[in-house]
Amino acid sequence: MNALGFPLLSLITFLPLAGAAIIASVRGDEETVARNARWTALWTSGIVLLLSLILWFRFDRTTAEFQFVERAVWLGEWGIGYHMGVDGLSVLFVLLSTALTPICVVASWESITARVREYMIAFLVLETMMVGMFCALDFVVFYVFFEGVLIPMFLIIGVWGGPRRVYAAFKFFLYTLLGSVLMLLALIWLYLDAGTTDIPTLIAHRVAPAAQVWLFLAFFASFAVKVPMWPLHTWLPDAHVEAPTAGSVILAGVLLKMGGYGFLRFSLPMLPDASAELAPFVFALSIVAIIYTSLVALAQTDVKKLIAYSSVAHMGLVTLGLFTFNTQGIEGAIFQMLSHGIVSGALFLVVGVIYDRMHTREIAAYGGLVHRMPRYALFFMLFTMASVGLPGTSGFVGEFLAIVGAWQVNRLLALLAATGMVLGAAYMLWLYRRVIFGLLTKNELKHLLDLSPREVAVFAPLAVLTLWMGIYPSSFSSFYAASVANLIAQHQAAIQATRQLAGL
Amino acid sequence: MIEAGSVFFPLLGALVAGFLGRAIGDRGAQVATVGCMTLASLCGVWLFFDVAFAGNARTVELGTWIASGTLEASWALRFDTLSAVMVGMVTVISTLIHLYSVGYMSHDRSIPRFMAYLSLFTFAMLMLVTADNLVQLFFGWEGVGLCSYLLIGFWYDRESANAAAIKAFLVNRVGDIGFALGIAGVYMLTDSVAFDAIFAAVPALTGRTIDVAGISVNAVELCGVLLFIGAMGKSAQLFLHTWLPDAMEGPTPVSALIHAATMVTAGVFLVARMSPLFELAPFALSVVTVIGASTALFAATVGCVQNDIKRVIAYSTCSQLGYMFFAAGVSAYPAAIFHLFTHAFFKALLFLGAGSVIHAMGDEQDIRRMGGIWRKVPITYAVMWIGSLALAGVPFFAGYYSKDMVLEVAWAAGTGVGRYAFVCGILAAFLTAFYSWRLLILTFHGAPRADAHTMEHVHESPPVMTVPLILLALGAVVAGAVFYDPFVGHHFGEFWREAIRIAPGNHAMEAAHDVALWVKLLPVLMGVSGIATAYLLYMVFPTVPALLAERFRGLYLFLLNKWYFDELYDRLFVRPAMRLGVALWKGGDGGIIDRFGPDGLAAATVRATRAIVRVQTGLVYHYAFAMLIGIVVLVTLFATGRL
Amino acid sequence: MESALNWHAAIPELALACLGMAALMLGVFMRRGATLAVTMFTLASLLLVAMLVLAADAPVVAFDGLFVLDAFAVFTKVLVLLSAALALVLALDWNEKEGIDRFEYPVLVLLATVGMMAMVSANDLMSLYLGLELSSLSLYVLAAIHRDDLRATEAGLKYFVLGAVASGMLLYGSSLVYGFSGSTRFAGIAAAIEAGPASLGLITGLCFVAAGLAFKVSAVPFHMWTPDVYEGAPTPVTAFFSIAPKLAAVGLFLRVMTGPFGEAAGQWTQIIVLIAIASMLLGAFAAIGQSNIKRLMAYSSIGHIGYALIGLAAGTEEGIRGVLVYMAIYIVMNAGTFGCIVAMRREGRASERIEDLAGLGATAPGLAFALTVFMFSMAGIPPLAGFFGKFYVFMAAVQAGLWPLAVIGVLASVVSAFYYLRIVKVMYFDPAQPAFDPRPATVGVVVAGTTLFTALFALAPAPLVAAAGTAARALVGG
Amino acid sequence: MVVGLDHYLAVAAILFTLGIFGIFLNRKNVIVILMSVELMLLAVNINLVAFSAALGDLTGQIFTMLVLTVAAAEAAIGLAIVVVYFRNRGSIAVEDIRVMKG
Amino acid sequence: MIATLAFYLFAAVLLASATMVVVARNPVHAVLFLILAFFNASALFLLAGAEFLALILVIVYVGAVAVLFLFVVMMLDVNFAELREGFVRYLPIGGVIGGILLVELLLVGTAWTISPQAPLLLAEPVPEAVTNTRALGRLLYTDYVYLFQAAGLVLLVAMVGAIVLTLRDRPGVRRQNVGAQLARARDATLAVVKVAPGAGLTVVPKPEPKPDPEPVEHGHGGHHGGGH
Repeated sequence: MNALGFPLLSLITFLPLAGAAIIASVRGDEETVARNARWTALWTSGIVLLLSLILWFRFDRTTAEFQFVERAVWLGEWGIGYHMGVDGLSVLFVLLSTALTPICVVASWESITARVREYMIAFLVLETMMVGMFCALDFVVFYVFFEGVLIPMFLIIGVWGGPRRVYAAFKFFLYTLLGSVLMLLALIWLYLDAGTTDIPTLIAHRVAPAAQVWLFLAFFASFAVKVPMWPLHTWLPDAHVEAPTAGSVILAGVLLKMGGYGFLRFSLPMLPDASAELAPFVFALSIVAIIYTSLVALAQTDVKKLIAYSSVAHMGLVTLGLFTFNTQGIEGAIFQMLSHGIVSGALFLVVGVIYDRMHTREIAAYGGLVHRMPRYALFFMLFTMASVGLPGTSGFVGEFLAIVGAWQVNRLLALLAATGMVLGAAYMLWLYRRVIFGLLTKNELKHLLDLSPREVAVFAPLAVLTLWMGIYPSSFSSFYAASVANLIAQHQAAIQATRQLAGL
Repeated sequence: MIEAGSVFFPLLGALVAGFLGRAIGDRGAQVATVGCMTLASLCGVWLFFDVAFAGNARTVELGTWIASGTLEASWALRFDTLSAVMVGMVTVISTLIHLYSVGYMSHDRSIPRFMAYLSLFTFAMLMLVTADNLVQLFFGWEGVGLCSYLLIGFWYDRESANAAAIKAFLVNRVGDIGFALGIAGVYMLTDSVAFDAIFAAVPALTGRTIDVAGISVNAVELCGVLLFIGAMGKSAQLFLHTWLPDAMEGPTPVSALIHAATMVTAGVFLVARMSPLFELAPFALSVVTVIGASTALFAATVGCVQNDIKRVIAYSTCSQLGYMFFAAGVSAYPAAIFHLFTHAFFKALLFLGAGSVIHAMGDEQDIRRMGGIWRKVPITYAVMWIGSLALAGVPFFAGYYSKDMVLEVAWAAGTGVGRYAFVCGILAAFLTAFYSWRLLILTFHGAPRADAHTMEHVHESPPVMTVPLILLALGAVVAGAVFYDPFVGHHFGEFWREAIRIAPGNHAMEAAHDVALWVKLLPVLMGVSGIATAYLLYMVFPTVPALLAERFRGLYLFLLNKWYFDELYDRLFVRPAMRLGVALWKGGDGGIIDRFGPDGLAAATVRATRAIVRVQTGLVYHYAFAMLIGIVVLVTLFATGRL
Repeated sequence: MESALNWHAAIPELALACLGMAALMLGVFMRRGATLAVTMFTLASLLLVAMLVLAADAPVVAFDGLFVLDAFAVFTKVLVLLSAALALVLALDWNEKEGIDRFEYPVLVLLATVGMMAMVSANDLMSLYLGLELSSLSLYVLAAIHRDDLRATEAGLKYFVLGAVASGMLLYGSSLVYGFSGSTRFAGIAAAIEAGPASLGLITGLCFVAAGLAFKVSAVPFHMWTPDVYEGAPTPVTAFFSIAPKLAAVGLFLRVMTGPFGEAAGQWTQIIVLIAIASMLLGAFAAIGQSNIKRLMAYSSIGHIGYALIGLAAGTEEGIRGVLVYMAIYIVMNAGTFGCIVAMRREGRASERIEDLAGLGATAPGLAFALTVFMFSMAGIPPLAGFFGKFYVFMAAVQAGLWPLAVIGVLASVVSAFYYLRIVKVMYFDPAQPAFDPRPATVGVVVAGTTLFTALFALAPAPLVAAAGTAARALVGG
Repeated sequence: MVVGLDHYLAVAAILFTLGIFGIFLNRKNVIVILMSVELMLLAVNINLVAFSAALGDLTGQIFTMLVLTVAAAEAAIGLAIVVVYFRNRGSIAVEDIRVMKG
Repeated sequence: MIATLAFYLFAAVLLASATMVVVARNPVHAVLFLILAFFNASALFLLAGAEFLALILVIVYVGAVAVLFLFVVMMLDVNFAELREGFVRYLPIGGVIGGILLVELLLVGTAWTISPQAPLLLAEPVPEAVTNTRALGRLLYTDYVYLFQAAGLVLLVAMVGAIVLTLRDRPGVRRQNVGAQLARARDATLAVVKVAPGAGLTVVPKPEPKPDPEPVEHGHGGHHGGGH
């Protein structure tokens, strides 16, 4: 087992399912069921969060080794087994998932009134899938969770989503499925090549450089859709816009990270040669993503869509950073993912607040909200600034490090990536201005109420995290520093080995 | 503790006023912020003397901020002479402006918010100047940008204020790209972002080249230029200056504090701070000089025709920043900082004076609708005179010392760009004096052009506003004379110590003391003649300006419209960006990616489905026929496969 | 060649046949409640025989080489028996409500099952043929058993006509194989092929046999009967069709292709690849436009057969194992799905349109959940069981280097996900329709059981995989 | 056997093809299709018998017997289905059998 | 020689009548041609030395199956049908495909080679000095008893299937219930009535008929009622 003496990761992963089972077993009239579902979901996700905090405290930050490892026989197949564990690359994502889920539950407290039971079940199942995916140390287990996410998310978008939810849900599902099935083939190939799907073993396994390119493309198909990278991003605005608020939060907060995490966990360490070879291609797409989607965001008239496009741009920086193969680039990318998880999640919650009140996402329908909702304006400003990448907020650290990383690879790259700083500020500030500032002229806005205590409770932890990550990022980066260093060292060794082979 | 106090008292004030503002009320917020600022300025002044004069330079480490590999940026408070000068100046001026704001903003709806912003700004500015690494400097840099944004857009009901705020932020961000890349570049060269390590490593880097888009360029030069681009944004230098005049949408104390005395000078501070690097980058320095000199002249030309009292001063600020830059550009960083220092006093004074005028005139800012009020606002009138005299470089006022020094070093540098800077500076000096007196005369003298109602209510500001004015006026009078010797005197090196490093070959500072007499006299002459010209045109022959404007209409409009920079940028960047955004959205995402991607595939699938389903006719013989075809194909494949 | 009779190897078949006749007698002589009694008797018989099968010691070759009982046969037979039992349970209530609750129904199911067992144990072209016909004839009758229903009889007619043609092809092929190899025993055929380059006659015979078998598994282009028969036949019959005979036919297909024709694998691999690709694509595309859920399931089953054939195309032990795992899971999912379809009755009438499911998520959350599980599972989304089936066949394909097949397979699975999702969409996203009639307990049990299996398979996939592995090893040798 | 095996096979092949033709070129009624199936089975039987004779092996003849048995059973069931269909539809014209399609 | 000639004759007639089965407009004619085809095939069997099968073909096929066809054709009273345009329309493509198949099959038939292994693989070589019928019988009831039983099951299925599909109980059909008849007591059927003189026969009270002890069940009550 592990140092703790009990299977912590499995517990964190599967406890939400127990909660879901409890919710499913509740009988009674609709009101009772709904109330029970809410509270059970909150308690479950809260307990999971508390349990996951053990990771925060007991995680050994000095090593790149996997920790809290659990193993069990699973498929009966040689080389495929139930294997869980976290290292610096994944532990924070686990925490991100467990932290966002209770927030989502609270955020949905009043805004979801129909089929509350199913909604909460879907969220708890989603939590299991997310956490499991980040904990998985077996590729098949990973894949199971990775794909499994689609099911609850599809339902969340489709059942509780906006008017075009069907289109959005299908697009989301099929798009991401299309990507991941190709990864499945690559996974199988890798299994047959290495004789195992155990991730630590696979990382140590050397794949022939010729095959790496194909595998890389197959992985890429999956992760690039998830990230999403341009031009595979078009599902994202639709899905985000139509999903209910909490769905958007998870989507932006965790699901997009799955792609980046995938690159980090699989593409980079397992396919070092192909990653290096195709890095320019990834760079090109990332740069296009940053500039293109920022420009598109500028043209949006829908609040959520704007934020959705901004996610694409921010994630462009992540992919850019990941493929720089230097400490700053990769650490920046990881930090950017974490930060984006918090900040874009918060921004969707911010949108959700006014959507709950006004039931429109048209920017033009708002204006001058600061007059009625000063507290709201404050939070919105904070998250806007974090999104813009203002130093002192979490958004800056990742963005800055990624640019520093990019600079070391290519100056032009860094310059183009940095244009996102301007464009990002442009669309976010313009959005803020149109929604919050100005005169409060619209009658229907004149009776808006400021944030309720429940809503403040939703935003406060996110705000604290945003500032904490911005002011003292070391408490986060210390988790992954060793792992990233290890990753880079291995990468360089692998490249070196290939060069030597080629030289011979 | 003093060190931390000088920086963090403003933050404390900001937090108290910002979060408890509702609880403690307007008065509470004012007391809290002004109180905190006073404490900070006491610390700041003490530090100024302790560090700059007593030579106790030190760095206080507060903790790690960003650590990624060898990139380690800590939260630290670095006090060397340069920081100490800035800290002292910033805290003092900020305190005065806080105090002034109590009066100026007394009728505003959200006083706590304003005070909080001001204090927050001060905190960010102090973080900037006390940074011991580039990243923390960037933190302060962006922090002041944020506060600038918040304060420009303070009156968020106003569309123009919002637009100006965003503009300020975005233009600054353009510069920040340069800054951020500059940091990246410096880090890559020196493997560190901390100043000491950078400065230690830089000398070894001479001649190192770096590949940029296939072109090999000198690495240090590149970093220098990039950092200077950042400075250009913050200090509103030519091409990135457009935000500054618009920033006057903010309340006047903001203009005084941020857009005159402190924030906009951060660029100059940056160049001075990075002097060890710039000293190894002669090309970058030339760029600094040329841009600075051009800005000085350009802004002065525009300032001559503006009608908004604050905009005139804003262009003046722009122009003076140009002076500072070209001084820095010729390696005379002490001269630049000296001018920065004195400028802070008299420009803050001018702005606050203008604020007092605006206050008196009932929020009127157009000097064409002022005039004839000098008797009613004697203190304001007096301090405006003092400020203008200092600005024009009239002897023995603060500006005289610093501006002359700047022009002398430009000449003394002996380089081509130095000469260019000198010429621009001299011309700008003339224009500066001209527009300053144009402003004074139009504002205070002549026949009243405001309506009677306004005129009736013109009154002197309350003491809470005039006291800071007077104190600043004092500074504007004496700051030059008092600090000339330590800052730029013969032994300036003992004052600045390690804070500023000048390469042995660059001797503009020393040479400035020995320039020809005409070089020393010319600026004064130009200033006086500028004043005279203004007096003639606006006092003696008040009809002439209009005639001139009519006669040289093209030039007039060109100047009035600020060389059409805004329009140019609008055409070049803003509108294309929006159009491109829409095009990429509708055309790129919708028209191409979705149309040929998911939606196209879906449609193709549906078409394929229809075609396939049509085969399923329901007729048995069709089914049997399909089987027949199947078997024939199978057999044929097998049979031919064997051949 | 074994000369011993070894008749004990066929005890399960014999027992089932005798029990079938007993059931027939029971039905004839009982007056009241005959149907229920016979059904129960039949169910008991099926389960008993399943135990007998499990108890039998394999491998045995019996009846002078006509019959073989090996691990593969055991695996397949047990599944066939179980799926027949599931289908019977589903029929209980439905038949009564539709007025076709005749005691011959379970008897025919039982006899068909005997035929299927004979099929998977066939070790000779003749026993193959007889087993096939025994099951087919029963199935023709079952398809038309709702004899007053035009669509049911049309289904029976179409099935019969095309089935007869297919068995004609199979026979013609068998005759050629016999003629050119000199034997009808699988071992003999294999020996003949091994001995030298297979003659044109043998190959043509192989083609015809393959075509006949492809018809039974409803692989493209011999699939045309499937949608019409699935749609027209009474729902429990369709349920039966989609599981037990499918499995038996696949088992037979596997045995024939790897056994007697195993040496000619180089010849037929490409053919199977083509058939598999065509089946996957057709299954994926044609189902999209359907509005009748049974018809949709027909196309879905065609697609699934395409996936299963991937494993055969690989031809390896892993491939066969993949097919068996796939089929086992497929059976459970399909039984469950048809359980849901059987439960689709509104105001006493069966509804089959997909739109009738609208709002099921609100009116019958349990049923909707179950159907959702099945749909996602069929789409191959982990962690549901369907994923593992796909995983194993794709693993075999990749191992065999059949990249085009694998790639087209996964892409087709994405397309097919679309229509599975559509059903989920109708149930959850669309406004609710009136609730369905309360579903009988029997259907509830089947649906619940299959749902649990499908949803929780991921927890312990090893036993099934191991059993399938043993079966596959028995077929293609270690 | 007096004539070569190939002759028998040729006859069977033609007969088989005729049977298949009968199925998909027939538009008249289903019974003719059933008869075509019988022709196909007959072709098979000829094949089997011919092979049996050529090989000197009785298996083919046993097989033929089985085919005959099954064919009879098949005919019975087929005709029964045709009869019930006729009762429902009032026609057994092949082109009328298309309630279900698509 | 004669045998060869006979082969060609029978084969020609066989194929001709088979063609007629397919193209005949009258289904009755088609059935008759089918019978003719069976006869000729039987003759070919004889030529190949399979006497038993030849006779079985005639007896089983002609006697039972073909007659069944005839029976159904007549029962269903199928109209004469025109060759619809479909025939002509599909003839070319159908002809091409069918032609290819035929060519391939003929190729198989003419270019055939029996596997060299074949003689070794023969399961049941034709035994010497035993009649065809006896040889077949010996095989069928020994080694191939499994197939024999299976064939029996097939026939059982056919029987059950045909019955279940076509047998109908017409409600209201009166059936003889032997048991009921025998169980009838005298009292239940006869009533001795004393008729009062002069009262006439107008008021004869009928005995209440007893309820049918075994009401005819719907569905399958009649399988044992005879008729099959």
